[in-house]
This record gives sequence, structure tokens and C-alpha cells, in this order.
Amino acid sequence: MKIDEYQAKEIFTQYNIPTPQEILCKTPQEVKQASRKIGKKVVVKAQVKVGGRGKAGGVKLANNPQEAEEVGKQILGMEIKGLKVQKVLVSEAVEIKSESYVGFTNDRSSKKIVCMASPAGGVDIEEVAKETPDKIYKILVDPLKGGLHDFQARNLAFKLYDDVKSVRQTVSILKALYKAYIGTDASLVEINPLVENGEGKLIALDAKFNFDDNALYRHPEIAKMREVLPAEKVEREAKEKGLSYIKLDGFIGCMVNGAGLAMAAMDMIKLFGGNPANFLDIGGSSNPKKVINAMKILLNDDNVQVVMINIFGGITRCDDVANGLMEAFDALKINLPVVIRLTGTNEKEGLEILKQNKELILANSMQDAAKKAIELANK
Amino acid sequence: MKIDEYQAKEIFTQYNIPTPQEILCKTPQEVKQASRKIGKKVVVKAQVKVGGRGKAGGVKLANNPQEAEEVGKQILGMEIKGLKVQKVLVSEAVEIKSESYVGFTNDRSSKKIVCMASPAGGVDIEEVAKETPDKIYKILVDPLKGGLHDFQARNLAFKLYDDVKSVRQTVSILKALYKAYIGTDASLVEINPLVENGEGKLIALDAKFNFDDNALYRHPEIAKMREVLPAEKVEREAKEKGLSYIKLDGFIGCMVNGAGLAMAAMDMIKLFGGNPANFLDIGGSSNPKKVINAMKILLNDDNVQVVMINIFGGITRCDDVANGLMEAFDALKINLPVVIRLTGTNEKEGLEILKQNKELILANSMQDAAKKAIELANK
Amino acid sequence: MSILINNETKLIVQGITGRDGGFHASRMKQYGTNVVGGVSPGKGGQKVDGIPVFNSMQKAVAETGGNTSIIFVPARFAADAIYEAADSGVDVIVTVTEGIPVQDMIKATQFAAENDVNLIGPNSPGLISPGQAKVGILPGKIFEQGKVGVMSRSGTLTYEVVDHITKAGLGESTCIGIGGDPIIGMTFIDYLKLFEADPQTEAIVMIGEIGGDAEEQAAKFIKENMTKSVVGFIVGKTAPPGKRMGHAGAIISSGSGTAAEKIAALKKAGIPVANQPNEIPQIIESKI
Amino acid sequence: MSILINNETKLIVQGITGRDGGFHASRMKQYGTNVVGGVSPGKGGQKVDGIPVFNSMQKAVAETGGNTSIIFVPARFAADAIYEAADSGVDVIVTVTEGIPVQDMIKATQFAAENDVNLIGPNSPGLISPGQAKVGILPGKIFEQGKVGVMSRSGTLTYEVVDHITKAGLGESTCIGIGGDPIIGMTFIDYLKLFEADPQTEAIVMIGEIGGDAEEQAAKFIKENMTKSVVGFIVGKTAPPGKRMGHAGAIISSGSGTAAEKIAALKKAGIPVANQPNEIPQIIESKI
Repeated sequence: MKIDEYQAKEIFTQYNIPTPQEILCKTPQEVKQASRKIGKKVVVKAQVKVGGRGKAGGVKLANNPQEAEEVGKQILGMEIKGLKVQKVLVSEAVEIKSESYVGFTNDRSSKKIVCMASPAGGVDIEEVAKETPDKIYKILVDPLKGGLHDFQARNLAFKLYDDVKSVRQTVSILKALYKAYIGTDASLVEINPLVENGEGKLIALDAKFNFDDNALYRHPEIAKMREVLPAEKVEREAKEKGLSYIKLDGFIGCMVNGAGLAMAAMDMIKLFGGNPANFLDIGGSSNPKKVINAMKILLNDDNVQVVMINIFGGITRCDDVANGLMEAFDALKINLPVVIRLTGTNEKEGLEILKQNKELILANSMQDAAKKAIELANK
Repeated sequence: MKIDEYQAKEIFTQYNIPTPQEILCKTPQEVKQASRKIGKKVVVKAQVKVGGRGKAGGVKLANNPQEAEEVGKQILGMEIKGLKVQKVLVSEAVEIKSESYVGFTNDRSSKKIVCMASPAGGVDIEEVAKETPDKIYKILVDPLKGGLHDFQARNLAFKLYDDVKSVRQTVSILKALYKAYIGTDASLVEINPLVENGEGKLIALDAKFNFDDNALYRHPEIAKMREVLPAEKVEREAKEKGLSYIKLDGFIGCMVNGAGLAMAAMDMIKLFGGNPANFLDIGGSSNPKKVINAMKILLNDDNVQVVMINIFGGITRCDDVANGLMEAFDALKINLPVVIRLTGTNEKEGLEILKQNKELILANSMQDAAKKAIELANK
Repeated sequence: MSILINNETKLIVQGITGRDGGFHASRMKQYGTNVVGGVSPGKGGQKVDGIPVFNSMQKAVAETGGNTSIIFVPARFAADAIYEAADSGVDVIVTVTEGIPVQDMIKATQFAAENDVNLIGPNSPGLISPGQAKVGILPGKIFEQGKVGVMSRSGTLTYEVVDHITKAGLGESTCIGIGGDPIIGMTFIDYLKLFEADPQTEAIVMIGEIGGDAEEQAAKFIKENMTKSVVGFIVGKTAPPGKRMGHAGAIISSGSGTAAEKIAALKKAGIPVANQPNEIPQIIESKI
Repeated sequence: MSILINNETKLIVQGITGRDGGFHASRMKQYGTNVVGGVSPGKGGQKVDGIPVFNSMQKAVAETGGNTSIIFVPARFAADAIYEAADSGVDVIVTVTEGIPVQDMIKATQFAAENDVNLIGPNSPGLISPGQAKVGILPGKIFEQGKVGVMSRSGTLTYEVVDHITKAGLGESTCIGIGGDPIIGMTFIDYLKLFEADPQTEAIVMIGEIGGDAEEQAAKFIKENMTKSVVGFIVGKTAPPGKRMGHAGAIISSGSGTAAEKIAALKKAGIPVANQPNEIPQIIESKI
């Protein structure tokens, strides 16, 4: 789960990570007042959950309250990658002596937490990682070995700064950031850039936080921050119904049990020249309701020209699945061709049941199903 | 550092460990009001930092406010092991269905924290440990391996109770107690007894906390609770001057550099039939101020008949020590015989200096010093 | 032979009184697995399908001599169940539970490693050594004792592949779902070492998917250490970046972890990669 | 030979720019110890008595090849210094610092053990292998290369005992102050194992004091495992219960940890116990 910059900054403040003076605003008038209150040059920043807002014109400097109001008018309401800007953060303009990057994320291969730092801050860190990987310093942090030790933070800080004053500030920011990371069950936290201002004070100019969905039950205050983006609405609703759905831009709707098998089916469609309209994993149950809900999602997607169902009955028996499918088809009006491949435990019994519905197109393998679906879509 | 029961209960409350309804009182009138407020039978408990208050009559039941006031009069002002009772805790009388014991302390040999539990609560746990050690269950908790795991707490709780309801309560109390233990840098925490009341709720009826003096800088709120007992006043003042002093009941005042050597000197006095008046370690410095302060403490003890100084000059050179001693003797009026043994680095030079003071009795070994001191004391 | 589980496996089911735990305890028993006990705190003394239930792993191991555990407890209690199992002295822990917080698993995998326990999963369908023992939720019927070791990040896709292997008459030595989460206990390399040392296994199938770099690391290991043939199959060629494809671990983040990268790494290491599941048996036959 | 430190010791002094660190760095260098570097974050590039200072242990080890460290940093930063040293790859860490919180040491001793580092102390005067190296604050002059291994919970008492041993012409192989705190790294048993394996050491003196049961455990170990003679000396016979006798670890709690108990345990294990320090050389001579 992602949150907005202003929300991330609120968490930073809780953990005593220094941020600029900032006020969240929803109207140009509020922007003007905020600018006046801050009493110096401000930066007005669009609050959207996608990257690249700067390039899109979503971040602008204003020299006085009048300019701020003007800039507020420009940014509020604009669209960035399809998202309408409804909030801006009015932030004191900070004199920047140097910019660096610090962050934490989980590291799969070491099974630990990795702390990253780079003196090349203020730019896309993934670019830095590709272009000049030697400018990114990493240490592994083991929460079962006392977490981030002072000496680790210090060693990393010495990679960013030479003077003890900045090193000390970096150590305390890294320690606080780690505490925030652990304390919120984050999966990513970044300060980019971490800037040194005119007085030599380090400040988190931007803030990014992603959280582990599986741990949100421990953090109701963060779960409350969830805002479903319009593009994610269907995926979110599917999830609430126990389905895992992702919309793509193809025309063959897929319904599969199991994520790996679903990806295999999609790959096969592609292999044979088709294009999958979605990823849709209905999981391990033969509950007809799930099949109905899944089918509804596919039918609501105007791009879908044909539906391909691929089920491998494991513990779930094929006859149960077939009954579920029949029930689902009875409950819905389906005006698209449906190709079904059903195999595994009690396959025969399952297929017997499916044969009752003459409109269903049966396939005897995943390949067969993919080929038939593509053929029907091309008609 | 030790604290009173009521202070320990305040910490329990912070950590959500259930305690009875309780009010701290300093006068019999307050006891009466507290009893009225609680509105049922109460127990009035003397708040003193020594064990055995129950046997000494410092814990009494009162059926109504009048009785409570009467009991308050009896307990407030009484002396328990030389300590005057100045505060009492008025506590609701709890119906006791069962009593058990739980606690945490540091374990030297495993270098871990040990969690102890016993179904034999309400009695002196050291007695239980001696008489029926199989009634004490222990698990080792490793703070570098995730601390007290739920399963560990559960396994221990099943040793105390059979029913899931009590087990669950015990688990949450143990987890909270561990958190309190770690959170306060305690060296001992005990609930004895942990009682099951009429409604099957577990409650900490008594509470004991000792803290690590070396970690008090991290816990100013606990450091503030320190109350210097009259008996410890001199020891405390000595500590503030960098001396480690403990009064004993003998007549030979000892001043030694190093704790081990100090104990060795005391043992030797005893071995030769004498009796040390104290333990006094002046540490590794040759600072004359320390010697002056140490001498003042010994001179203030009326039991001291002779002073024995035993110094092994290591990094500290003997001539420096001798100069310090001379300075100290010049600054003080000493009307007791002083035996000095000085050896180690620059021993010769040191002894030359000491010889300037004709009243000092020089010894050429620790044995010699002990023997001479005893002889002088017996005169 | 086989790896990790066999005729000598004595299984304890953690969370046996739950719906899934109870159901699969019976299924495993039916398959022939020696299910010696179950754990459910507070339900000690009960029986589930004739299997004795204990209050703790400690007690279950002490009374039954169990050497393997499988965990079906809910996600928020699962890490503690792993700690308990790792502390109890069993050799193998299979975690079926899905949705365990990642930071819990960072600690639990480390704890298991320090206790020298083989931790499989979480979010794993378990494993099966056909004809010997099944510790998991896999459908026993599609497996046949044989010569191919299978390890996979997926569930039903594994069944699809195994179905082809079984129908081709090759059979499986041990088939493992390693778990679909980003942080899991044993990884491909750990299983490869065991398969390499297992006389029954003649070839290995590695079923990978997008996300992470486990396949790339395995490719390197295979090139440098394996004498037995490995066939790869990678799914998720059509997956868009930044979207989690069902499994918590199946996500292409910042452009890395794509199927194309993984396939390239495998091919570079000389490992044949199947385009479709049905190609796998032929490739194996050409190699053994 | 000798144990833990010798001619090949390359020492790094943590906290070298502090008063004690700087003073003793010079003293150790004077004794002949190969002091290769010091650490003081933010003072990298400076020199102390000709010894180069680094910002971190990592850097100090990388640049000097140091294999041993000694810690003089203040108590509240000392645990972190131990972590840093243990992580840096040195083999031996000597912690002189006194007053480190016990719960810090519970974690730090564990961390050192997991990194296979020999941690001596805290609250230790260090150790000396006479004629080879001194890593600590002990007065070098009273030691003489020889055949007796000495291990002690105390500082100046050790000097007292060593003085007798040296004057008796026996000399010492290695002499160690194991630390006066309740939780310390290596304990008597760890040193006994090393002394047993050291050809130079012919007999061992164990100087114990009240508190804990390290002497009792050592007695058991000696009886079961040691071929070399051990002489015991225990102080604190006159100590009252519940009072800390200077050292944080020297306290008789709930009636256990008394000198009488310890002496009884040693005697029961067949270990001679001296009544006075001056008796120790005679006992040793009667045993070798």
C-alpha cells in the first residue's frame, strides 16, 4: 500500500525525522494563506501516488502568496498520469547545499532488511543504480541481531559526509527511519532527497513509504490512509471477494485457479499470438459465488471478446468445480464464447457435468484452450 | 536500585498488567478515605524496601473505613527492620482462588534472561527453590532472538493453569512483564503472588522491581524514584565521590585499591583473628582527594580502631600514591594508628616518601599489614 | 530415497483443529503419511481423525518423536508457530499459511536457519515424495514415484507440469512448492543441493516466475555446481511491472525480476527452458 | 605459545582519542605490543603517539590487518563498539569499559559468540602474555614470561597474586582479567580449554570471588576435563549478602554465590584452594 508524501511526512514527524515547514491545501486560497503563514518562498507540490510529478509540472516554486495562489490554481485539478490532483503540499523553500538519498527495503536474497544510501540524491535512484552502481552504498540489517546498529549507520553516513556534524545527523535520521520502517511494517521507505540546508541542517525534502498489506492489521492508523485509485477500483473490489485480478490491455479474458497457472495460461495465449485481457486467479475453492464474481468482472471489461477458463483440480475436485461453473452460468447472462479446460482430480465426472451446457467450448489441454480462444476472438 | 511496591504497581499499570484498585496514603485519615472510596474490604500494606513486612505486622486487613483508619494508625510510623513506615498502600481485598509466581531476572551462566514461574505463589520463592525446586519452571529468553516468544510464554503458562482462559491471561501478563523488564532495564521483576480472583481474572497482588544502576541514565523517570535509605546514606555519598564503600561491624578500617584486593585484605584480617570495619575500594587513581574522602569515611565510623591501607601500584605509580597519601594526611587530623602497605610500580620511591611521616606504620606485605593492624587494635 | 520427507517422516500438524489443518491432516494420513500428532494450544487431549492433539510442539515432539511439522495456523500467529517448531527439535517445517507479514518472516527464516531447521514456505502447498509421504495440500493422485525432482514457486502450475511428467512415465522423486512469498525459508539453491545428493533424482525441473532473482541465482549455482540436468520453466512473460500477480512475491519491481531476464539468465547458464509445460518431459528425456 | 595474544597480535584501540584510550595505547606500545591503529569516529586521519586513527573498525581492519581490539569507549557507547568490533573480523575483543548496562551485554555477548569472536570482559583489566604482548591496563613490569596461566575476576588482586608467582620464579604464560561484571564474554571454562591446549602453560591459577556460580561450574569442568593442575583462590569470605562489593558481579544474592560455597565446590572437585595469595606459588610448585 502506498501513501501520499504529506502522509509520509506526518509519519516522519512522529519519528522525529526533520522535514520542512509544510501545510496541506485543497484550494488555491488555502495555498495563498499557507504561503503567507510560512512567510517565505514556497514550493507547491502535487500530492499524487505516481512518480514523475515534477516533469509533469506538478511541483512549482512561488516567491510570494500571490504567486503561490496562482501556482495552486495551475496544479490543483491538473491530471498527472491520469490522476486528478486534489491536494497540494505547500512547503517552505529550502536552500540546498547538498542532496543525498537514504532508504530501507526488504532484501529477498539475504532475507534481511537493506539500508541504502547514496550521495547522488535528488534524482531517480533506479537510474543511479543502473548508471553508477558504485554510488549506492548498502548494508544489511538483521532485525534478529539488534536491528540497525549505530556503527552500521555511522559507516554508511561516512560515505555521504566527511564532517562529524553531518555524520551525526545522518546517523540519527537513519536510526529514526529504521524505527519508522519497523514500526509501520513498511516494505519501502525513502528520503530522496535528504538535503543539507544553508545552516548545515539535514532535512527530508521528500518522503516515500510503501507498506506490507499483510501487516496492516497491526497498523489501523495506516490502513485508514488507504485511498483506492480509480484505476485500482476493480482490482480492489475483486480482492475483497477473494479474487486476485489485474486488468491488462488484451481481449481474451482469463479465469484460472492459482497465480502461477494463471500466468502460464496468459503466456500461452501470447505464445500463440493472442493477447490476455487480464490476470485473474480465483484461488483454490470451488465456491460458485467466486466463479460468478469472476465472470462478472470479465463481462464488465468491454475489451473481452472471449473467456478462457483453465482449472486444474487438485484437492478441489473437478466435479465440484463443474457444478460451481454450471451454477454460475445459470445465474449470469453470458453473451461471449467461453472456452473451458478442466483437468485433475475427478476430471471425467467434471467433464460430464459441463457437457450439459452445449454452449461451452471444451478444451482438452491448456494449449488447446488457448488456441481455441484465440481462434474465437479472431472471428 | 529498588523501589516500593506502589511504584512498581505504577509501572505495571503503564504496561497494562492488571493490579487491584489501590490508593497510596500517608496519614490514617487518608487511609480511611481511601477505604471509603474503594468501598469494600481493604488490605493496608506498609511501603518499605525490605522483605518480611507481613511477619512484622506491616500488612493488615480492614473490614470498613473505621477499621482501616485504625490499622493505618498502627502501621504508619511503625519500624520494620529499622525502617520507619511513612507510606501505606490501601488495596482492595481480592478473593483468592489460586496463587502463583512469575518473574524475570538476568541469568549469568546462560547470559540470557530467565523467565520463572511457579504454581507455588504467595510464599518466599527462594524457599520454594530450595525445598521443592521441581515446582519452579524456567525458560531462557534471548533478547537477540526476538525476546519472549508467545509459544514460550504459553508453554510456561500451561505449567500454571489447565484452562485456556487462565493460560491466555498468563501469556499476556508474561509478555507485558517482559516488555516492562526490558523497557526499564530491570535486573529483577516479580509478581508474587499472581492471583486468580473470584471471577477468574488474574491480578498482580504484589510487585517487585530492581533496576540496573548502570542503565538508569536511560530511565530518568525511574532514577527519580530513588530514595536513599538511612542505612545506605554513607555508601551513597561515597559512591558519588568515586568510592565503593560498605559498612560492616568490625573495628579495622580498610582502604584498598581494587575490589578484589579489598576483599582479599578483609579476608586476611579475618584469617588472622581480626574483624574488618568495612569494604572500601578507592579505585585506580592516585588523586589525593579520594584518599582524603576515604579517610574521612573511616574516621567517621566510631567502631574503627585502626586503619589499614593496602595499595598495589599498577599503572598508578607508588610514588604518586605516596604523595597523595601524604597530602591527605596533612589535610586531616588523624588520631588513630594507620598501617600502610604499598607495593608495585616505583615501590622504593613511594616508601621513601612515606617514611617522612614518622607516625605511619609501614608493612612489607598484606599479611604483615593485617597482623600489625590486628595487634594495634588489640592494644 | 527422495529429499526431506520419506517413509521415516513423523508428522505433526500445527493448527490441526482448524478447518484446513484438520481436513489436510486426514488427507495426508490417507495418502500414507505417518501423521503422529497435532498441536492446538488449549485442545491438548482431544483427537482429530484419530490423531492425538497436544498443547505445544514441545510436548508433541516429546510424546510422539515427531521430526517434521506442517503449519496451518492463521497468518498472524504463523511466525510464532515457526519459532515454536524450530525450537522443538523437528528437522523440517512446512508453512502452508499465506499472508504472513514480511517482517515476521525476515525474523522467522533467520531463527529457523540458526536452529538448523529446513523451513519450506510460507505460502507453500508443501511437498510430496510419491509413494512415501505427502506433507502438504498437493493432490496425491497426480504423482507417481520416479526420477524427476520438481521445485516450484507455484501450486496449481506445478500440478500441471507434474501431470505431464507423470503421464510421460518419468515420475517424481520429490516435488516441492517452495512458496510464493518474497521472503521464504529454503530457496531453489538449497533444494538443488539436496537433489544433487539424492540418488533417486536423475533430473530436476525448476518452475520459476517473475519477481526477485532466485532463478538467476539458481542458474549461477547450477552452472557451477550441478552434475544433474535441470530444466527451467518461467511464467509471467505477460505481467506488467509494479503489479502483484497473485503471489506476494510475484512482482516486477523497478524493471528487474522480469521473465525475460530470468529466461536469459537460465539460457546463458546452459539450462534448457521450456516454452510450454508439455515440452518439459521431452526435454528431460533428452537429457537423462 | 601463550593464549589469545602473542607476537602476532595486531591491536586496534577503540576510543584511542579518549584520555584512557590514548594513555594505555602508548603504554601497550611501550610494552612491545604491535598497536597498528585506533578508532574514533570523526577523527580518522589523526595520529595518537604515532598510531593512525580511523573512523571505523571496518576501515581500521581493512587498512592495518588488525586482528585484536581493545575497547576504552564510554559505557553508553561500549556495546556498539563491541558490535562493530565483532562485525569487523577481529578474533579477540578486550573490553576495559566499566558500567555497561547488563541488558546491553546480554545482547553483545551473544552477538560476539555468533560471530565466533573471543570477547574478554567488560570491566576487565585486559590480558598479557609476558614478553609477547599486553592488551590491557595491567602493569607490565610485574609479569615475567613463564609457565603459569592466571585467570581472575579481579584487577589489583591479580597483580598481588602474580607478584608472588613472578617472585617465586615461575612466571606466567598468559594472565587474564576476565571482567568483574555479572555478564561477561569468555568465562573461566573458555580460558581453561585454551590453557589446557597451550604447551607453555603448566599450571593454572583461578582467582574467583563472591557472586554467580562461575567458579562452581569451572570446578566441575576441571574435574571432568583438565589434565593440568589448577589452583584456586576465592575472596569475599567476609562479604555480607545483598551488598555489591565494588564489582557489579560481586554480590551474594539470596544466599547463593558465597565464598564458602565456592571453596567447598573447588575442594570437592579436588582443586587445592589457597588461603592467602602468598601460598599460591608453593601449591603450584608441589603440583608441577
